[in-house]
Amino acid sequence: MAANISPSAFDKEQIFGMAEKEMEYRVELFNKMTQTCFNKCVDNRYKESELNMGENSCIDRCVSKYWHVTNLIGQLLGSGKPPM
Amino acid sequence: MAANISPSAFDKEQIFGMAEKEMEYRVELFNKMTQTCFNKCVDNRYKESELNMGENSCIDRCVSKYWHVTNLIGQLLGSGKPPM
Amino acid sequence: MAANISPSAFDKEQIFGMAEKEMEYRVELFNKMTQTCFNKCVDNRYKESELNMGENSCIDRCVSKYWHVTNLIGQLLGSGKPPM
Amino acid sequence: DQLQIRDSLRMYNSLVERCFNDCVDTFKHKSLQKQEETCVRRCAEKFLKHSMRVGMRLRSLSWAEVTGIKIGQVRPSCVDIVEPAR
Amino acid sequence: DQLQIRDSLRMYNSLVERCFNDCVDTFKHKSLQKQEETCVRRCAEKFLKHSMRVGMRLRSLSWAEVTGIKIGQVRPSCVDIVEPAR
Amino acid sequence: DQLQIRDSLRMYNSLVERCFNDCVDTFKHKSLQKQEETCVRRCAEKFLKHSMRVGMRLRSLSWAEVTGIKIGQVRPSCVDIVEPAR
Repeated sequence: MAANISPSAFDKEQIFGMAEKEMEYRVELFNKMTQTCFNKCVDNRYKESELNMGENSCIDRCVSKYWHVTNLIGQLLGSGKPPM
Repeated sequence: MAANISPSAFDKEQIFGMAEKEMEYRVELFNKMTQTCFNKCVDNRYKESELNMGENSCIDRCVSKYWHVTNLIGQLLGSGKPPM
Repeated sequence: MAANISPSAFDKEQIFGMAEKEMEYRVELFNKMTQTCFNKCVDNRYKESELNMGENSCIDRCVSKYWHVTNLIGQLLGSGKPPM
Repeated sequence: DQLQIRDSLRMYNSLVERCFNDCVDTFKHKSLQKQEETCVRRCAEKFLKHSMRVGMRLRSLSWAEVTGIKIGQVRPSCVDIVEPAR
Repeated sequence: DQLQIRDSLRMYNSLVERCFNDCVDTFKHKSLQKQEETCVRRCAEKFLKHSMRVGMRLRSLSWAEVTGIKIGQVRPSCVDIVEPAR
Repeated sequence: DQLQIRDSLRMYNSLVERCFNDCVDTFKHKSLQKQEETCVRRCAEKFLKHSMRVGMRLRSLSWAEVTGIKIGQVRPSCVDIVEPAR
């Protein structure tokens, strides 16, 4: 829909930088979620190398809840003004 | 005072890089200070969304003390040799 | 041995980027190792500013063990597929 | 400006991590419970207020002194050199 | 791609730090003891399995909603603009 | 060189955070108390000595082995290719 707009080199750089920042943000979100849910759900005595059923269902719920918290805070930050 | 020196492109890039690093450092200082003083001063049971008087005065003193520690360690590191 | 290969500008940039990433990785490894071994070996009541004999030998063993763990996990990750 | 965006996003991620850690501890349900949601809202609001207060206090302290280490002494002359060139 | 390498290396460093912290606590010996090595292996394997599961679950959730803050609304139009220019 | 500056500044920030956390716990006063200052000085000195010792020990271990993962195998040939081109 915006295909016939020809952005200047400056715009392109800005847009690319923006996309890169967002990618960084997503990777960080994934890393923090992974670390946090591991702390909350996985027994750190490591008696075996498999995740058991309890751990697996905890992880699924943890990801779901973490995602809800991300949305909730995003809404709080995003209402009217940019994040932060 | 150094206004009539014309720096080469290389110098400019170096200077710009330096300024950028220092900006990064300041942002990190702010973030670490914010996280640390929140941990030290704010009740994490979140019974209300306002900061109470005790928390506010704790935060002010925490910022002041954190800043003193930053200076103190800066002096230790900066005596004669660059930081680290 | 590969001295007479003339890499394109693109390759050079890629290679340089790769080397930079690896440098970053090494610095991070050093920082994490330093923080971790300080936590494990050094008394954080700071009764003196010197490391005592017990702390020094703990640090040496900690570095050695941390390095073994780095290798061990590197082998696990590196078997056949790239890290992660 | 882009640095600012990155730092906002980083702060956003830290805020989520903190409030999740402080407010969510049981995983019997897939969705956020009412009291968890209230806790997260308060946590985020409280942290943002705190963050603004820290920023305010920090600006009132002299930055020059904060960066009174060697690297800091490079900057003032940088400004002298770079500014007129624009 | 390079971002991916950096993130892999960062993940690698975090994994080492975590498994070292959880599995190594005595420093009477210079080399890793047998039960420490077993613990590290299980820790790393468990974390990788966990990490894959989180990635799988996360992909099944809508990214659009996750980035439903202001910055996220810039991206879709970015794609529209940038794609044809290639 | 600039990477070095950034890493020094990052280390500096971590050092401040650590010593503040370990040494400062009461907020009845606005300025650093005498025994807090002594604690911070010792903490910083001890950490720097520790950091130097870790660096020394780490250099004595083979880096080649440390980076004995796939990515590490790219580096030696990089040097071969890039060096003569300068």
